Amino acid sequence: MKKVFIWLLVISMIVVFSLVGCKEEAAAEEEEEMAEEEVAEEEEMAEEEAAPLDIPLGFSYDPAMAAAILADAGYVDTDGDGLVEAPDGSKIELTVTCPFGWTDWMEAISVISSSAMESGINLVAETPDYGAWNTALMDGTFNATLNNWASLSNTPWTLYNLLFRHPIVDLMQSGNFGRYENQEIFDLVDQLAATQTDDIAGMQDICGQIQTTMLTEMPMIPLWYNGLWSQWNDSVWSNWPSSAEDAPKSLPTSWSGYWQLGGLTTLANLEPVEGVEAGTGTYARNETLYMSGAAWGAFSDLNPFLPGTKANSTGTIGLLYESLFQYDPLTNEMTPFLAESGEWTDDSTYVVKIRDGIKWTDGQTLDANDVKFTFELGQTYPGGIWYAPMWDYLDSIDLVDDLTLQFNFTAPLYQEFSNNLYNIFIVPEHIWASRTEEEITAGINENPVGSGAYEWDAAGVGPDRNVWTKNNDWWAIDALGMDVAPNKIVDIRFSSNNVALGSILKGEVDLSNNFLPGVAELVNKGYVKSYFPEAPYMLSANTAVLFLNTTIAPMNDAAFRRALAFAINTGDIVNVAYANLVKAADPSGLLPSLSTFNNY
Amino acid sequence: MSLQTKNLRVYYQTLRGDVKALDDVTFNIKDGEIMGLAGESGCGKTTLANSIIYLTPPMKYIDGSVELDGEELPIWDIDSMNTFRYKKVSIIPQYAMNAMNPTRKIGKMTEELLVSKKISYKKTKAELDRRLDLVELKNDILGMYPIELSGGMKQRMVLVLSTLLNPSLLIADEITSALDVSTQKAVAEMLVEFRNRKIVKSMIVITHDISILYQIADSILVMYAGKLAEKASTEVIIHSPMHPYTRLLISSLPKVGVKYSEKKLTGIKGNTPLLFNPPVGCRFKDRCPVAFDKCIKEPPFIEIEKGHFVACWRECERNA
Amino acid sequence: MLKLDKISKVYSTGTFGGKLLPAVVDVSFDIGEGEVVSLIGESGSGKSTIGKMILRLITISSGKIIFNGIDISTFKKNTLKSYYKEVQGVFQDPFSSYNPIFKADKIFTIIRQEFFPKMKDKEWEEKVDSSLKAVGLNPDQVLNKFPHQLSGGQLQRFLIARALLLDIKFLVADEIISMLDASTRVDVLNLLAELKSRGLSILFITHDLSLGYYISEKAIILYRGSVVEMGNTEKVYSNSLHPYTKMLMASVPRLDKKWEEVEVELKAKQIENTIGCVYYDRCRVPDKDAGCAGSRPPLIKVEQDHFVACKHCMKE
Amino acid sequence: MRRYFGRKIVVYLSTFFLAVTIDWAIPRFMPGNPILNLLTRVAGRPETVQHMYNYYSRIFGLDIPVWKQYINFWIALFHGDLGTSVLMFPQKVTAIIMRAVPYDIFLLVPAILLSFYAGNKFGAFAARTKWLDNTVLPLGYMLTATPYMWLGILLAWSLGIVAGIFPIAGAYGFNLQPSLSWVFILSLLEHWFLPFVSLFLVYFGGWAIGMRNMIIYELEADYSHYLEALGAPRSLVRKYAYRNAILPQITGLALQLGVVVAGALVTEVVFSYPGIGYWILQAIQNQDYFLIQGCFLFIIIMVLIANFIIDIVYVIVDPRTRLGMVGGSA
Repeated sequence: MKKVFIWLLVISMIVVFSLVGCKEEAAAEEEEEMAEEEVAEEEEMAEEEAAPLDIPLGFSYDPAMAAAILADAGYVDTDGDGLVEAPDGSKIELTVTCPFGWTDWMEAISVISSSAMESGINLVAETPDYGAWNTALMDGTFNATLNNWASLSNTPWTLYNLLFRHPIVDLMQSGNFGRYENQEIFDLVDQLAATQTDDIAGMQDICGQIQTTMLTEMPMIPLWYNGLWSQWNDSVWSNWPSSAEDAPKSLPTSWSGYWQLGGLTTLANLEPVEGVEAGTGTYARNETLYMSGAAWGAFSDLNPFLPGTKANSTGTIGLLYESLFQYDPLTNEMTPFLAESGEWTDDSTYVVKIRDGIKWTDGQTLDANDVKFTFELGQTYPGGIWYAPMWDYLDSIDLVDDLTLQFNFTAPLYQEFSNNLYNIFIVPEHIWASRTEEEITAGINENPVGSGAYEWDAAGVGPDRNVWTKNNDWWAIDALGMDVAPNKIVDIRFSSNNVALGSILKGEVDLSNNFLPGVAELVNKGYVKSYFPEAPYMLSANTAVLFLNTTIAPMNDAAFRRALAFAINTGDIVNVAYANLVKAADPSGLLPSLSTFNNY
Repeated sequence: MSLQTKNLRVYYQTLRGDVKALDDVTFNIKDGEIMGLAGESGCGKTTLANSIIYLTPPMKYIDGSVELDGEELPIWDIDSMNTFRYKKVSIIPQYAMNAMNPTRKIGKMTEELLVSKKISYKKTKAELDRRLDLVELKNDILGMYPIELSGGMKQRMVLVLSTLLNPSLLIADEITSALDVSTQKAVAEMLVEFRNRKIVKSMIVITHDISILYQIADSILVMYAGKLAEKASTEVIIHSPMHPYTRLLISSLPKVGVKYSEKKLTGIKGNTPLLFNPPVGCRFKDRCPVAFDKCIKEPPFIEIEKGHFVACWRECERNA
Repeated sequence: MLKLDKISKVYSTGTFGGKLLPAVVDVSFDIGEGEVVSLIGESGSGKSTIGKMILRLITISSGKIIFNGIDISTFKKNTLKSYYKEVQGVFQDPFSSYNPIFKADKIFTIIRQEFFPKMKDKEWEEKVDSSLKAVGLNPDQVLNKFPHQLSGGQLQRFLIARALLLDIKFLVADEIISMLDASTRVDVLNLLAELKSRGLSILFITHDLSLGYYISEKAIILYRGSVVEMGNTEKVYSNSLHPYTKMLMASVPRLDKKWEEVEVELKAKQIENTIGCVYYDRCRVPDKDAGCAGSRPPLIKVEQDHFVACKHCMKE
Repeated sequence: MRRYFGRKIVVYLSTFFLAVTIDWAIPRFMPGNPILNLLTRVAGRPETVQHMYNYYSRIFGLDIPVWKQYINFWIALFHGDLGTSVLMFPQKVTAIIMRAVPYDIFLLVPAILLSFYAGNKFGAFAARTKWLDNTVLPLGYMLTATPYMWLGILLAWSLGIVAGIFPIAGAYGFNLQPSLSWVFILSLLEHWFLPFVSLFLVYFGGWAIGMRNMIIYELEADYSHYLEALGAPRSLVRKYAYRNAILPQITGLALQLGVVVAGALVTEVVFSYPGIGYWILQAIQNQDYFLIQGCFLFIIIMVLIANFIIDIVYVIVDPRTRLGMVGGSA
């Protein structure tokens, strides 16, 4: 009996609980029905007053959310082909592009395409030739395309200036390819540019506003960070820096001219391995650093004023010519280099003091005149010098004394100026002053005279290599105690990453900034060393952004763009397309080094 | 007796079996004789010519012998024949127009040919010039390439070249058929001239054009289907042939002055037999207007009158 | 029925056609119904070129060819087809007319497809058989064979048989029997003669004078593209006037008489005289003069049906 | 003879004119814009970009009507100026080509000549050696059918990576400066070897097969039979046959020259050998009008010159052409 009672009790309790559950579900259903009715009613009355869908600002891969946004905005599949049509019933046919042959990007856009398709967005991957792609990018004839041109920077302004570059012109050539037009955000970017770089709170505030608008409007979608890889073989050179150890901390990279970002410190810290023989080659093996991955194309010039990244990748910038400041992406700090100090004496005056005793390789002294000359080239030749726009807000440069300059601004864009402080490379006035505009903006600059740690070795240059010889009179040896160890640097351009890999494994190459396939395996087995001992084995150096052409339907609709952001499977891009050698980007697009300004 | 062939048998090897192109051929050529060799295409004329000088596969020596100036020619042995070729027996081939290396100057080629036969070109040069003169060629022809020559000139040059070593026997295979009448006449007459000057001792002139033979040959040998039909002096063959085939052949030739409307000529009925499996007995019997039961047996090639050989039972009987 | 009116053919040679090579110069003659005309000349005399122009295998540089009153150059697709139904050619080298990978009968099949698409198989076979027999071939022996399995003579007769399949009115026979054996030559000649008696006109192109005499009413002697003598066959043969014709006649190997001791001037390789008499360089007429070298003598009528292009050879 | 060559030269000049015109036109019809490529990533303000665009268009001479560009192109060409490379900006195209050409010559001339010589000799030899004909000839067919790329990769992989005997990229060691020292020359040869072998093998197969077939044909020719009938020794008959068979091979060489050069281009890409081929690939990838143009112009000139040389050689060795050109026999 007792048993029967207990059973009855249990059963009745189950019944009661299940009834309660039903009731709750029913209530929910009722609510939903009511909500739908309400929506219907409200839609009848006034569309804009529809109950707002709760979309998180910090987007992530969420197909359900994508579907909800699409449905909410009227993008529904009316013909049953699994793809949504625009609210007006027209078919949606969009393409996402990247240049043919960029294999990692080709895989990435195929992930983008397939995940968008899953969410019902007809987005087809296409891979035109580089030239066609580049032209479409600049003249705005693309639908959606990848771009990652913003480089490592000390300020968030650099990225946002790229994303929201304005005004919109026919040729959008270095940013805002999607032609997103929003005066409010343009103003914010201008405001950010005019904010002092030490006004962190102010910058955070503006960045927050920019990010809110950006994530609500979603004119472009930050997807992942590409990296600076640095791997080495320590059979000839030792004492490489590593993120895992406390000191020395500097990124051993040469890539795209980032010698200034840590490469030089690395060179100064290197120590030759005992017992390595000089060998029979022209360059003594035990005094030479062989490196690859700085650049792909052949060496062509030594001119720091040429458009594009040519001079960066040759070593012209960093090894030969130097800037006033150095920027360290590991610490996000700017340190004086050619400059001894630099400070804003008031809102529109900046005073720089140049180090004493810096000599050009021809024996002449590097002084304030050279700096003034270099900056003023932008004023003299506004057509061909990339930093000419600075003179829109720079009024004049006064020489205080031989080593001191005063920059007099009208309405300074502090952020841009701070970028320029480590991106403008000082050239000797006594050599360049006599050159014509064309020689400066389109000349090779043979037999260069620089101030840097190395001199160009004209005899060693070949189509697949560039050779640098140590400058024993380099000023930083005394001034900063930076005595670079290798007597020679042979900068090799391999035709493929695989060849680079083979060479570093054999010890023919000491330092490689190439993307090495299977690097995880190689590092784990100890075949190569990496600055970052674990995935993604790189410093996030730029953001791959999916630009959406906001001038064409349906991508002129913010809701559609947001839906797309939720539809893209970033995880697959990182895991599948890149085998975990990249990192998913933060929704703000800012690099991890600028996470201070990240609100979402 | 310059040339003597006895029971010569040479077959062609083909996938379908042996073609009895030359069957039991026995004849003589006297010193200084120009023997015309006539017959329809496929009768074995060219096979006979090649057998005597250049017997190569798919031709196959079966049996019989060939004697030249009393010496037996090892015709079955390509290599040992080399000592006889050119020096003792020579040929102006059917393809004389293309016989010279197109990329060598004629003189150079002649020199190389002579040197390869271990004969001094320098010593021969004077004679060569004389011969060229004989055939009305200027000796600067030696500095020319074959393509620079007209057909008749090539023909004459090959005539000179082939006879340069004064061969005992010259075989001239259809050398006039591709020439214009005027050149034909000149070349034919040159052949006779060569014999007359004893440059060559005797000659076999192969042609399907009997009227040419009538002009230049001393005797004519008529072949039919791989066998000899009749041999006699030219006059006899043309004016009083005995073998029915010869008769039909000659009467079928159109002559200037004969018009269809006035005198219709007739050809020989039927076709030449295929030689894979030649007819038993007289090979001509199926086409012969006078064939009779005896023709089922093979007629012997016998001398009916002095110097007149015929292979025909009718003639045998008549003369018996 | 066919009239050639001053036809000429000029070939341009060299990379840019910088050089002009006259192959036929102002040739005029006509051929009536059921008439056989022999066109006699050495190699390079232009006789085949004339045949090809009649068959429209090559274009005419100047002049006209009139067939039954119509300029043949005006024929287009359909009219051309009916022209070919009446006018056919057979050529010297039989081998080049065949594709070695197809059976020889293929040439008949093409005719059937082109001209008799509706004929029944049986009827067609009979037609082929009879035309093969007409050219002296045994259908059982020659049908279903590849070209290499047939002799040159057989292939040549095959081609004539093909022409006979059509109801032709005009045949261009270009050296068709020079590759045939003597015994079969006369059969083919007789065949042509028979066809002629049935009303077929034939342009008989040959270098063999005896053959020309045998079947033709009219003979045309061609030298370097020009007619040097033409007319009634007997007149041309028995009363040859032009030195070239005379030389040819003397060179013909005959069975009834031996060659005379005539000095044969071998054909010149390089032609020096290009404006005067075509035969000037080879001519041995004692009174040849500057006039002969300076201008081309016209064809002059010397008697009824007999024309000569030589002012020194007029009948005495 | 003079007329023949006069006419030939006219043909060559017009071919040159046409080829160069096409060469000029094709990159211009490629989608894309080289100036935009050059200005990629310039961190200027949008409003200044048009300015820079115009500036560099002017520097490259692309700011004028196309017909004027075309005329300027020819004018510059006659001054030996092929313009400035975009990819290698601001280097002159001629300078780039002049640096690359020695490598091409170093690679191509021995590969072509040696393969031509060896292939023909071998083909002639194989034609009369039954076992060779049956074994090595199929190999020859395989070789000619092999894509240059494939053979190159195979060689690089087997001898370069697996066996590690030969370097697989570059023209000389990375530890060397060009100099007249044994170390450098050895390194040069070491780097040259694999690209050379991969070209040599493919060409070799082609010539061997061609020669084998030609010589069989020539040995069956009438003049060969005539010589044999006159009892000439085999050596003479073969000598003649070889001499005549080589003629179509020379024509083949002339016809194939373009293909041969294309093969070298592929090989250079595979082995990162810094000849013209390497630059063409780079130039096309970067849409460098001027470099593409210059490289192809160079190839056009080389192919035409080589053809002309072959023409002359042919005229010297084959009397038939020599007579054909004076309007020879009927």
